[in-house]
Amino acid sequence: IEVAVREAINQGLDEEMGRDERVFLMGEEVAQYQGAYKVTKGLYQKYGEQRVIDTPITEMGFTGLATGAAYKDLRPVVEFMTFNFSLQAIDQILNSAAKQLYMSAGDCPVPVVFRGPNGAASGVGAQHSQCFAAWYSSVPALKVVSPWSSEDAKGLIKSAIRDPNPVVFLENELLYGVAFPMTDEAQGEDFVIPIGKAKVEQEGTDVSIVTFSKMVGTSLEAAEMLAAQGISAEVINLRTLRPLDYGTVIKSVQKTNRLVTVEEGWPQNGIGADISAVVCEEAFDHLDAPIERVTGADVPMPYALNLERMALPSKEDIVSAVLRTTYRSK
Amino acid sequence: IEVAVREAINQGLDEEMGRDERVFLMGEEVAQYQGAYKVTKGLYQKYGEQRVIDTPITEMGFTGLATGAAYKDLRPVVEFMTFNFSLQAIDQILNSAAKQLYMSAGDCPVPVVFRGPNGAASGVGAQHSQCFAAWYSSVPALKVVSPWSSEDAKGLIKSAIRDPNPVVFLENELLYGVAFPMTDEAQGEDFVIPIGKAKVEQEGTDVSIVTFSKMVGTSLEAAEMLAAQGISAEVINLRTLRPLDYGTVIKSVQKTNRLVTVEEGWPQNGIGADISAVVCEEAFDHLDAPIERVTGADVPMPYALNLERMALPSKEDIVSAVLRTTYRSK
Amino acid sequence: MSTEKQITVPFTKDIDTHNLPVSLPTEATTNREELMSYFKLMYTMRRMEITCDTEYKDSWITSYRCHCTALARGGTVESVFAELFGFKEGVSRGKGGSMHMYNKEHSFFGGQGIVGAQVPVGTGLAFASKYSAPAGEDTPVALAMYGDGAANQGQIWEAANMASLWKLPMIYCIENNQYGMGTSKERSSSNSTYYTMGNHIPGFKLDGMNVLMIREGFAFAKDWCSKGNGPIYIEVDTYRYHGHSMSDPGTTYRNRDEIASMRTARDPIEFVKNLLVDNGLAEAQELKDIEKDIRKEVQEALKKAKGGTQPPDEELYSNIWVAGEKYETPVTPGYIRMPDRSKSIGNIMSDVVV
Amino acid sequence: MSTEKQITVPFTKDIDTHNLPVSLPTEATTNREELMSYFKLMYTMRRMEITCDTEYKDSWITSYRCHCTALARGGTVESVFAELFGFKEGVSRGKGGSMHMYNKEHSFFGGQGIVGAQVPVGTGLAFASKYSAPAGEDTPVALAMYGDGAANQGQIWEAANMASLWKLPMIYCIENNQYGMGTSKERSSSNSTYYTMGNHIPGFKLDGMNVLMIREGFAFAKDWCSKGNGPIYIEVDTYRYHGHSMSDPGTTYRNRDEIASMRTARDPIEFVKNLLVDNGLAEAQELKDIEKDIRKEVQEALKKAKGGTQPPDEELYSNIWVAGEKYETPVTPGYIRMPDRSKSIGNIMSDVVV
Ligand SMILES: Cc1ncc(C[n+]2csc(CCOP(=O)(O)OP(=O)(O)O)c2C)c(N)n1
Ligand SMILES: Cc1ncc(C[n+]2csc(CCOP(=O)(O)OP(=O)(O)O)c2C)c(N)n1
Ligand SMILES: [Mg+2]
Ligand SMILES: [Mg+2]
Repeated sequence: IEVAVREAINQGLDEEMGRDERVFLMGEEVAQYQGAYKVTKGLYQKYGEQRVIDTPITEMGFTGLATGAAYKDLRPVVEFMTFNFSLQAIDQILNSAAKQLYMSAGDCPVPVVFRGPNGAASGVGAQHSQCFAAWYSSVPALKVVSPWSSEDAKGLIKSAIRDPNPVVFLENELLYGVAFPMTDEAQGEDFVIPIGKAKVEQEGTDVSIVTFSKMVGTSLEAAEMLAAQGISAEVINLRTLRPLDYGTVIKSVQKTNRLVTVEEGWPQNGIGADISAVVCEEAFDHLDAPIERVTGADVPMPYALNLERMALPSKEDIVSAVLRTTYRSK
Repeated sequence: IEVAVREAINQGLDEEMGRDERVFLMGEEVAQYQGAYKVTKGLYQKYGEQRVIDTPITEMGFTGLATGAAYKDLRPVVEFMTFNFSLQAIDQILNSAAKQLYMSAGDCPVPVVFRGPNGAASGVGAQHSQCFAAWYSSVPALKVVSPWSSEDAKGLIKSAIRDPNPVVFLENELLYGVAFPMTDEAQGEDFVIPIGKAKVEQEGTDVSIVTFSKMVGTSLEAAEMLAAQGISAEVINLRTLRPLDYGTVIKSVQKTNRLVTVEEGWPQNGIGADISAVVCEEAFDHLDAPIERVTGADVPMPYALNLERMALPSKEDIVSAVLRTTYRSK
Repeated sequence: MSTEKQITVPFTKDIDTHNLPVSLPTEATTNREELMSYFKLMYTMRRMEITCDTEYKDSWITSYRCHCTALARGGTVESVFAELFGFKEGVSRGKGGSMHMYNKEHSFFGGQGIVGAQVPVGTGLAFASKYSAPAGEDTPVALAMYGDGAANQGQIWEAANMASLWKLPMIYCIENNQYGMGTSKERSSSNSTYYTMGNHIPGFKLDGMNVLMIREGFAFAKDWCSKGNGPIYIEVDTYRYHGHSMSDPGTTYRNRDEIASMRTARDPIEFVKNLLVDNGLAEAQELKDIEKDIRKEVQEALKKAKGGTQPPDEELYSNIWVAGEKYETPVTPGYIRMPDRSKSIGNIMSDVVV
Repeated sequence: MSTEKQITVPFTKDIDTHNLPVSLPTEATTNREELMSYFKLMYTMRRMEITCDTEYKDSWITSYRCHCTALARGGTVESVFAELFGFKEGVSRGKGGSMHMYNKEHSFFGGQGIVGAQVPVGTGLAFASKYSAPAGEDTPVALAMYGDGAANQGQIWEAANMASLWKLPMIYCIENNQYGMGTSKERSSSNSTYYTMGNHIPGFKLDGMNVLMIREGFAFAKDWCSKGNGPIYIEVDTYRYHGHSMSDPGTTYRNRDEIASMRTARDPIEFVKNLLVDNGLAEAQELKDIEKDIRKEVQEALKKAKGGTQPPDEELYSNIWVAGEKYETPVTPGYIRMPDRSKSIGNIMSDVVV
């Protein structure tokens, strides 16, 4: 059967709320309005206003509040209507949530999940299209997860809620409505996906394409175009950005000897830069060609649809990077 | 003559305030207290309370306020007591300052400078030691500057203030008291250093060490140790992190064929990762060995001095990275 | 004011005030010419929530609800539509979008998509007004508009505190349309008497459906602020007929009766029409004809806007920075990386100094 | 209370209140035993600004001024000193430092170095208290302490709004010591009557130099909040004798006379000593002896703390994450990169699942 990512997250939230009384949801419009993107649909009706809580539009305040509730052993799940608005609250995420366990020498864990759509949606302009994957995943004491498919989404949101550490969970608005096949197992209550493991979505021998979130789909499409040209691409879905599963990436490069990274965020100090640097350090002798990065354009996001399209990676961009690294073109 | 970095910045601020009535300073304790680190010493006495303004401890509010003043053609210079506190205001820096010119299609420039000490000081713990170089320099419409010496500091703060774009100016608390020689020219009112150009602090032939801020000094010390072992290191002081002068770095690598990056910030998605990735893309065939990165440890900053020392790069760390990349050791 | 027949319109309810030692107008005087111009502009905007006769040297900033302000501040209906379509004929040449319209020449600074963020920024406009005002003269004021949902943002208090400490000529205008997205003001705001939210800062509340009360109230506030009395809070009581955004039917969190009763009892355009007709300043038919004309004009503007063109590729990488002291020439950084690195703009080896 | 001789101490000035429909105590009853314990604790803390007899199930959070709270909440003088020295015997084993002391077992949650940030977090402690409280029972309260400088932070208002909407058992306690770092309250706070800053939220102001008034005031607040009345603001009027931090002489922005007059007229320890002596509950010499003893104890704690040891290297990379459902075992991520990559912990190729 097929399940949309929206419903997969909803299922995961529902199951974990049923499993653990300490889990509660808060955020703007998560209750009566059912979520700006309907991810929390039905949960207010099922769990009531004690556990599904509409907040005022005050990100800094409610992020701090959720963090404090986690200090006292509750398991808050905070929805940011989009991660752009987490910028108002990012001091609380870093300084009150992430660093607390370390500063207290282990005395005070902070089991909180921050979730919501991240990165570019469509036609919403510069302030509503930023990707925060690179920023959050640079912070030592956070865990950062970014699912692609419905199985990813369900298995990882459940792991995130059970994790006793602060987890940033980066969803993608344009994937909410996309339906993916879901196994029986994945539909069960016991289905979880471990944080910290990448998934090889498609095996291949000529080049490794390493990516996450919506770009996994785009990369798989690119791989199909490449297959038609006789190039076998291995596509790796990172799933977790911290701790990042460098081992799986390096093993793949040791096999294919060529690497292309793909992300929607800005290039400078991005996820691709990091992977490129680590692979260069750890598997330099296995590289038969320069690593190629495909990234969002190094500009604020424009509103006009034609410009927005130019600013984001397309499957053609991925194909041409692969062709360069496999020497089929300059 | 020798001038401390603190005085160099102070001179630059003083000269630009004298030159342009639109320039004003604001921040916590910049006026009557003379600055938490005395960088603004004497300016309140000289320019009065209209132009040197003590703010309440409300970073989000006064950062927004300064940004609005810049919309209307003033030239605010905002001091963050340390850049750690800019986290409360980072939404305003990105969404109201950086993106405004682009969203308004050129109608509304934002000539504002955000300055203050960045990164680790000494014995202040996790919340007061974060390096923001990688975060800010990932943002397209900002300029990001990080001086090392007194000449850097003076020439670049003057350029930052004259620049009609939002500039993030990352100082270092531990450098404030360090005295550097300053030429007569650098002491003059017309001395400016262009934003966007790196400086080769020391020429060399065997390896390129690319770094910025306090680590320039540490790298030069490492270079001295290396010289004693017969290794000639070229040390590049980036000075500007956006737009980053990749050209100078690449040219150096084309000559030395080996690269080590050095920074105090966290490794994942750091400045070194970016430089490594770009060099790998642009000068792969010139590399005779894997690029090495020396970075801050991937942990929140501990308080204890012995642990803090372990968490930050030392000259020995740089030397051993250079030795590895020049094959003198594993 | 024109020499035409003047009418005096008493306000049916006094203006509620907070911490104000003076009394506010209880009536307004107007005439056909004024009312007709309000009617035309309001009908054109239709969704307009507030208007006031500040001058262009006064600064405005608002939230993502910026279409009408863009219109009032030098824009055209066509350029607003074109921006929505992402066309180069748009107010922001298609680069800003629905939430980001500007007109610096007319002191209109946007267009903020981040709830609350325009309020400290707007306070900075007031700061700049005061900084640059010749001593002894009235200071141009700045106006920041925000919603009842936004009103709880802490940065508003941070800004208001500075405005009060430094006596900035600042009007904080809360457009209270009773709901955030789907959250009613009672559920988001422990104090929903918004004009008192400045604590010790004075404030008052206006009926947003009465354009004359709005005019008098803002005239008072402008005078108060520009004379050095510091900031003021104005709550404007209004309503939103439609859903919050295109995906919101607007009926899950409130009922249709509420909306219908607002339309009949408190419609701001009906109010002006009634004034004109009841005072014998216009014929009902005349107004109907004008409505028809405006509907046609708007339709034509829409049609024209639809015929616009997408911005050229260069717009993707212009206006990232401005050069040197000359604001006029938007420049491109020396090198801009594109998704496909081989299509990047400029040369990475080139001198990047700008 | 003990059966010893009770004395009744009237407050020389009534407690100022804001939006409170009830009246607050005008005097306190106490005895030798209580006063002696206050005296000893206060003298030990010396820089203590506030004390109150909340129980351990009530939660505390404060700013970087956390040394005394750490002491009151289960810490020892020695462990506080050891933390300052960055030794493993410290409250946070040398990893937190001066600003970061905690004691979760005693419901003390730090130790915040970021001005204002502890206030929403503290409100979350109150949220958790209420979430977990058995229906019908009094709810344990949470207390967040912050300074007069911090009081202007917008996030405090954001938190208080939610506390008021959701009737959280929350005490907002402003330690008004008249200055931020060097900025006096009049220059930082347009409303420096801090106990009114919750707007519609009730509040009152206590003399921070009078430990009995503090006791009565907090007892009232605790009762008020735990009974479901929502949050309350308490302003505690106090003073800081020393500079703000070690680098501040503390005399550039205020004068020595101000400090001296505070010491003589309003010293909180002198107040308790006088009560004891004037009421015949203790001899002056007895108190002098106790002071001498405490000075000696503190000196000894200092000496002992100085003999501590630096934390072992492993502390650098422990406590980054906790594992699974069992909080007790701090774990290390599979791989931690060190400045010299070759010295990194773990293996980059290993399974990083934790
Ligand atoms: C910081 C932030 N959080 C959330 C949003 C998403 N959002 C956009 S409008 C809105 C509701 C605003 O309500 P109100 O202030 O009453 O304005 P109205 O739309 O009613 O005019 C929300 C939650 C945002 N843009 N910015
Ligand atoms: C967000 C933030 N901004 C600035 C600082 C630096 N700082 C530390 S303490 C302080 C003054 C605080 O004054 P107040 O709240 O009155 O507390 P007091 O020290 O007087 O108890 C400042 C500005 C900080 N720690 N956090
Ligand atoms: Mg509203
Ligand atoms: Mg204080």
